[in-house]
Amino acid sequence: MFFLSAVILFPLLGGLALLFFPREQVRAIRMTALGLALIELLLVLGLDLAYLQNSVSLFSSSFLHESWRWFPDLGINYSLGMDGISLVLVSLTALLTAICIGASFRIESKVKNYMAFMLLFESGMLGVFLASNLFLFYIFWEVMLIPAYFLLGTWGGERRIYAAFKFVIYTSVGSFLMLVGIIAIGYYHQLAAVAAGGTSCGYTLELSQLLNTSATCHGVLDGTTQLWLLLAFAAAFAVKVPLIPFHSWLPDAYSEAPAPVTALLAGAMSKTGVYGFLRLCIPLFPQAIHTLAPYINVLAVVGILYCAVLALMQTDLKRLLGYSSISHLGVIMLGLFSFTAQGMTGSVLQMVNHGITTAVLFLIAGFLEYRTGTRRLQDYGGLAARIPWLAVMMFIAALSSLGLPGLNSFTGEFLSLLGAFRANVTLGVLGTLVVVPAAWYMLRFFIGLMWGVPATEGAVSANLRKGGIRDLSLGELGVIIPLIILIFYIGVQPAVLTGIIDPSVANTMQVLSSAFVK
Amino acid sequence: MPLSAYLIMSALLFTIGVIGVLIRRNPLIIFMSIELMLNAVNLSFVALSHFLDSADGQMFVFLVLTVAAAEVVVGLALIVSIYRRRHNIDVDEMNIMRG
Amino acid sequence: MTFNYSVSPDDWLGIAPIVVLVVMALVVMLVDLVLPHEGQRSKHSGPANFTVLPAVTFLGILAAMAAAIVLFFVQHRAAVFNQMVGADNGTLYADLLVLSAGGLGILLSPAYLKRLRLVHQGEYYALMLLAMTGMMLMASALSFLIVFVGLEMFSLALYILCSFIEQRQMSQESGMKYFLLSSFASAFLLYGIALIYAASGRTSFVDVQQFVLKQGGHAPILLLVGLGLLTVGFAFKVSAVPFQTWTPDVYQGAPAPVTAFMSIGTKVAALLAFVRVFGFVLSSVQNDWLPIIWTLAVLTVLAGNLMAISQSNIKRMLAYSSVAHGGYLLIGIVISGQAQQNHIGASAILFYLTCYLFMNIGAFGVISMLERSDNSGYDLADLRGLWYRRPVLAGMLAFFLLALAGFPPMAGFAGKYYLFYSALVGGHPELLVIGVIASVLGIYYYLRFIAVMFMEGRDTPRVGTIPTTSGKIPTTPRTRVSGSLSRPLPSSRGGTAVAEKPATARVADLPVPAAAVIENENTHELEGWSWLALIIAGLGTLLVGVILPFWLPQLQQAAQSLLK
Amino acid sequence: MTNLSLWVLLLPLLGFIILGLAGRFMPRTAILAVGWGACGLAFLCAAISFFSMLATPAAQRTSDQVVYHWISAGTFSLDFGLLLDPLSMTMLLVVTGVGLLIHIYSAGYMADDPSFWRFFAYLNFFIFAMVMLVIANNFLFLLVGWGLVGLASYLLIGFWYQRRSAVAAAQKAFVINVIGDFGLMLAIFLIFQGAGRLDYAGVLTHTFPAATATAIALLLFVACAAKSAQLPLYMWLPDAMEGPTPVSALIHAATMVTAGVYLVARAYPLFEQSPAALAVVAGIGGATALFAATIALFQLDIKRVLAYSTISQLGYMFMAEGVHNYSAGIFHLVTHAFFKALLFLGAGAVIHALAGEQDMRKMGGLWGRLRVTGLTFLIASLAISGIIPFAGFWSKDEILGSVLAYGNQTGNVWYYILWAIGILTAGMTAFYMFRLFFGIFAGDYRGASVAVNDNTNGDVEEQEAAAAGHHHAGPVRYNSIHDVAPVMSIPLIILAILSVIGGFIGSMALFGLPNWSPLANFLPAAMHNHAAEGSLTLEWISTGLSLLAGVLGIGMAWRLYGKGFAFKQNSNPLYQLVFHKYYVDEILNAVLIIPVLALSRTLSRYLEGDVLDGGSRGISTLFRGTSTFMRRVQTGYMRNYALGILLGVVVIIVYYAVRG
Repeated sequence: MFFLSAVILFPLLGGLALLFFPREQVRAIRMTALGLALIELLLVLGLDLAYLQNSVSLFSSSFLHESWRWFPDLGINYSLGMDGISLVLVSLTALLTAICIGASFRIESKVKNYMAFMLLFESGMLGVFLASNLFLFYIFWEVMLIPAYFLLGTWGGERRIYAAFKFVIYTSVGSFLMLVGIIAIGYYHQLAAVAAGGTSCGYTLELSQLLNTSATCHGVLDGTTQLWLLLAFAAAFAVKVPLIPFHSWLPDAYSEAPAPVTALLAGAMSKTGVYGFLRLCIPLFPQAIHTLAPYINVLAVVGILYCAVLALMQTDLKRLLGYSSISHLGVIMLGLFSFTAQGMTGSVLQMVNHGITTAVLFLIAGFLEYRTGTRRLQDYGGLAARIPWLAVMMFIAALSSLGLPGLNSFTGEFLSLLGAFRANVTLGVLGTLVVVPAAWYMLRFFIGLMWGVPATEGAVSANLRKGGIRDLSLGELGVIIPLIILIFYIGVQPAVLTGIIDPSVANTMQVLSSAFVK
Repeated sequence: MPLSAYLIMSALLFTIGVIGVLIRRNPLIIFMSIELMLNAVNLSFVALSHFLDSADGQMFVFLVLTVAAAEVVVGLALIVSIYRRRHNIDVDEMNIMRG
Repeated sequence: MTFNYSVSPDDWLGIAPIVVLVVMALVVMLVDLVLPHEGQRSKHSGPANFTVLPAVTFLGILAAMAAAIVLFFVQHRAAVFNQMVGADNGTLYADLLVLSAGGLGILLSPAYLKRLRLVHQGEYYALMLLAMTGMMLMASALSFLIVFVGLEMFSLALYILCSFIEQRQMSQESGMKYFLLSSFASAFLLYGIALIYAASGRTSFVDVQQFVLKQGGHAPILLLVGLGLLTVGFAFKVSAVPFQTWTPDVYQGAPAPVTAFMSIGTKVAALLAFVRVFGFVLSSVQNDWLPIIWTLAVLTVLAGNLMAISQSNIKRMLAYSSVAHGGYLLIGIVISGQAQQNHIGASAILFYLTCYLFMNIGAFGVISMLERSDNSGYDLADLRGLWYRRPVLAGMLAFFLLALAGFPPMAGFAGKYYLFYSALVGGHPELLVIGVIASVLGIYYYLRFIAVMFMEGRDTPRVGTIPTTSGKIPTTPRTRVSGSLSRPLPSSRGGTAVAEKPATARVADLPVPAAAVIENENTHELEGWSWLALIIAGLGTLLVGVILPFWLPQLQQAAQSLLK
Repeated sequence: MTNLSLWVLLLPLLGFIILGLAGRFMPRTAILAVGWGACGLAFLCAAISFFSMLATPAAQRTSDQVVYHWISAGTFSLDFGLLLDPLSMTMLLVVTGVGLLIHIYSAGYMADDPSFWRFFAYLNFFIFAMVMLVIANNFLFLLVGWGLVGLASYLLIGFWYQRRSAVAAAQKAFVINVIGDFGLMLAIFLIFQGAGRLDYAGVLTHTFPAATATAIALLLFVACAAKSAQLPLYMWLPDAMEGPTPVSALIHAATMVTAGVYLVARAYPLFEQSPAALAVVAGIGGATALFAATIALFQLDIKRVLAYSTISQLGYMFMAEGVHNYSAGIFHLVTHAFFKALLFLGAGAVIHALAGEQDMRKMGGLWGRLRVTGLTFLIASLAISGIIPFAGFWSKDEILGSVLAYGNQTGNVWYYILWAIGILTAGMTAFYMFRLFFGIFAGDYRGASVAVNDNTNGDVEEQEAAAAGHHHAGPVRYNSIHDVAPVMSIPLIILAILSVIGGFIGSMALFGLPNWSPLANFLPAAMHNHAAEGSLTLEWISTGLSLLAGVLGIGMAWRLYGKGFAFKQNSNPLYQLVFHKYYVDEILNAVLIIPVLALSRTLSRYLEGDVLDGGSRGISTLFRGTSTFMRRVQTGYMRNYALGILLGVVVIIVYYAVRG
């Protein structure tokens, strides 16, 4: 009965407990944090098993569904639920958090708070993926923001404060608009339900009721209302994903945050935006989403190509990866808004893949920055001979990122683009075109760092002269290897994930089509 | 005299009080102007009480008088305290805090 | 002219909390006399006063709270003293709010008073209790008479409390400004009452309501002008724009615990009267007053948030933020005028006040622990890297600021949520949108202070801990005080992004942290009180935010009783 | 049989994994054991499968085996399966067979390289990828193989990753190949949209609407053009010569670049549905054949000559497929694999012997020192020049014959022109091959004495190369040149034998043996019975002319270079144009690369920096400015405050007065 709550609250409570450690026990704090994250990962694995044992849908009352009355008058309940889509994203989050905490052992200042914030961040994201009440969803949505703000602003690079501010303001504008939408949707749903004859229908924020899955109180919003509400919701998600032109916070945030945090931001947090579109926008506003989808698709395609082109000439490691991340998220959005089974399944699959791949890339960028103290591409070069293992890991991740067939990203990207192509040939073709610049900039990135001859001046050569740059340590390998294994495994055996995702996507599509028929 | 005469008188007094507050720089005078405003209202109350045949207005007057007395105490104490510290009680000098 | 006056025990029961407070105020003054005094001049309080007096005061508040809580369960009349004083659940709820604010303010006081070497302990605590009495009286008023009495009662107490630090010019200036402007505004209020009296011939709310109901939805001009002047009086206390001007100056100059207390208490008192008058007495003519209140609310929300952006002094920033929060509360008034939905607006106000109480007092509480005797120590530059010096305090402040900014799951979000919900249900979706947009501005300035505390000065050494062990501190108290007083006023006004002063300059300026440390040392044994207050405020902020839902039904009923 | 085919796939992968993870710590013999073993066993498995396939009746030779379920999404469901039919069998034999020989050869060629293990790991990986490409039973895994061979090619071109030119070439190769992947992906999308499935069995029997079929076929051909270096996507292949020579032999001559030919043959039912697309295939093939041959005429780098020759020969293959004679294309693929691999390995032997020298101007007279190499190189040159009875003659003859017959059948003059191009190209091929042969082996050794103004390799690159410990260690004295070790010469000899006899698996109809055509009979009949059947006379005309062209080309080369190669500057603009490869790289750079990069820089600076970031800053400045302005109201003067209050009062009262 408390399984989902346990999954969400464990990191939170663990993080709070961590605050009571003596400040000097840095090692103990780190190990405890890692231990907590690993236990959480085990919990989530348990959840995976439980789900696979008895496949449930979002609102089916099973032990993977919780609902506690909180304030029924305002439609506020503590409701958690899950389906395959949530499951894979929860698993991704738990995995990445554990990995990123493991990768954060180099953080020296305020270790305790850092770890606590990481765990709190995890709680927030898990909550977003599991909440099935809009109020609760919003709470977790914001709970996610605060630790990200602190992690970015406190432990980040030189321009961290500017980056953190920009991040928070952009996100807040979006999420406050979503708050308007949330408050309003319950009200308008109530009005619609009352108009439809349900005199005793109250204000509700329960997702199951808003989706009219319950027996009573069916309220179908009219097109205009849907559109306005959708825009309010979409504002929050579009910033989080981000869709261009709402992405301006991302390059700053990603490049300034400490690498493990960036990995988590890019790997897991950006997925909450897409998840919001998938879980809320599409089923709640089926008509309006059809109106809006073409625009979103165009934004996605423009973003895909625009950011790919931008990534070509970036001089900052993490900025380059940031733009590449936006570009890839465009593919995810394109797949999602194709409203085809392939596109949507591919989109969810690609969320997982993108999470894994981006995390590896950012972590490796962090390892390099730690070794050399610079993020400028020009300073690097010819490192493959010095740090072969790091080069190999980075190469694998780069290949995955550019969508090499046989690795994980290819599976999701292929399905997404297939769906997009089926929905709209032009957009599909333009979206698919991204593979060319993607290959170009990723190879430029890899080659610029690892191949060629070492730069003769700059921080890297100084480090090389001073005592060399070390290859991956065992700890770093331990952090990276699980993700690398997943890169291969998902590439070879994506059915493991699609088998989970596909039925849930089918449910969403059913909601979409049935509502549209009405 | 009709009620309106009292009320107009009261309004005039009140306005004089307001202007006094606005244009004087000495807190004592400002304070006196405020007292004038209060008493202008008192005039209205008394007149109204009489013409409406209601005791409420008179009760008000008593209370306002009491309050005004209390305000005098507090206000003078404040002014004295400020004078002790600055040897100057000009309200236009009191703008350390602004913005 | 007939005049009936009869008092029964029931009447006294109805105002039991007020009675308790008044008695306790007298007791406190008596105890102050009895307690031993130090030195030649009797006004110097002895050490015992620092604990005994607040303890007595706090006990008094607890007793009043107990009385209020008991009244919830004991059968009593909803309106006592000839329908002049309300004793309904809504009023009791407001009483509890005032008492909580006062109680937290009292808890914050001992350490502060000791640090600032304020000696008039008995007066301070007695005045706090009397201010609370006035606030409760105004909140429970069912007649314009009581409104005025209550208002003047707490105002008088607050004038003195604001200027309580006699050696500090800012404090005196604060008291003076408050005194003059507040008296000025009360004169308008009084005149408004007189005009309403002139129009309706009544001063009791019920009677005036009856009169207004007969007007057929459109009030006579005399009443309207009276209404306008009344609005001014209330708006002044709520610090609505353009009547907010006094707020930042008074909040900045007043002692931090007083600021903490008055920022809530005044609002509770004024808003309760406000909502009673507008949501209840005048709701049938809401078309007349709605545009004014609507404009006030929108102006206040926008201007309050906007003006807070460029503040570099956290006390002033919080003052402007409290202006903005006052604006949110005015949204509640707008809604309360809506027929059928009055109780929603009123309950939104009550709930918002509850939320605001804990987080605002928490924030001012932290400041009260940072404030130095020359009224500095809370500037952007002083807060720089606070997390690295006093992590818990910085964490608390960040927590309260985040709550004020409206981040869930803290109280600020719950309050805003319910308020905005009410705005929508009450037929004012535009207020929902405006309020939300203004909140984004709020995020900007709250987070700016957090950024300064947490994200700047990462590399500065922990100055706070070094001087305590080094023993380089001057020893006589006199030099300490004057030493910190002679420090030039912080002038980092017009700050751009975040604190623009380089960290090194601040660190090199050693006397400042040293002074801060001494003050901390002196008051160490009393800081427990402050910490207790902060913990209560923190827990309150969190719990109110999380348990919002369980509470609201009762609150709505209470709000309904408020308007009956 | 099918289990064995899985092993053909898995053994090289296993070899790659072992070498990749542990190769660094393994002795050379162990590396060779794994590397050779993986490829050899794969070849063995392929050979056994081949013989067991021969033993089964022709109708049952196709085996389609599902290995596992790969993915499912809605109606899209795909299994990974192995398709073993005569076509993939032929490819498997070529890939693993030639691959094995090159593995063996590489042991000698790469003996001195510090990254010996890495090389074999990559080679094994390539074999795995290529086997995946040819053995997959659906288009998606074809794409997987397609991408992975591209990766292998990238890794092997950039094997000496410290050389800037190698790195650039690798990147170029990969990116252009990705353009091909792009085409293939789109083709797959269209196929799925039309057929609802991706496995060959389903797709190739499905009839698409004409427009869709054309689109699919053309998109597939985009992929083919990129992978097989056809116009306009050929630019990467000459640059790919930066890789070690065995790599050029294996990937960029014998196997990977022929993937396009394989794909067209594999998807021939789709191409059959679209005559237009086939015409494009033939046209591009012919154009590429001629175009590349002209460039090859004047190249100085021996590997680049071979590279352009490869492009040209691939053009022939597409020409054959363009006239429906898929099996002729495959036939030329096989024979080309033999003699072109041989040519590259021979060139590699020369380069090895000369310590990394690739410039023809610094060679000459090596016949005396490199007897085995010279002899095998001569055989290969004769084979590629189409001299009877070497392998190239038979396959090229069949192609030209089909083109002429097709032209005759359709009466379309373009096919006659195509045929003429083929004949012309054959002559040019013979010319440049023997120019190359004479340049290397005839005349006097020019290496130690001549200081040639080198315009292909700059000094900087040589320094970089020195850092890599390989490539061009300086001129070698003639007397110290030795022929290669047996480990390298044995593969040469085997390939030479194959180049001699390899042609006999083709059709002998010309010589009165109408039933002798082992390869064509082995491949499905549908792959060549769409081809036009020309009369024997036509065949003879074509054969005679192509033979004549070949002999003429050799004769011209003998006249010009028989006494040794001498480089002369020539200011003829046409010569300059061809010599500089039609300036294609420069044009591409100026038209595409530089503008895109400039666009990126501009967008990054102005749109990202000024507009978006600047906009955010601007809004924040705006609010701060407003705030600062509004603060001025707060003067600190009590009387101003009172005035403010009064103003509020007046406004409210006026409002009520006006309203009331």
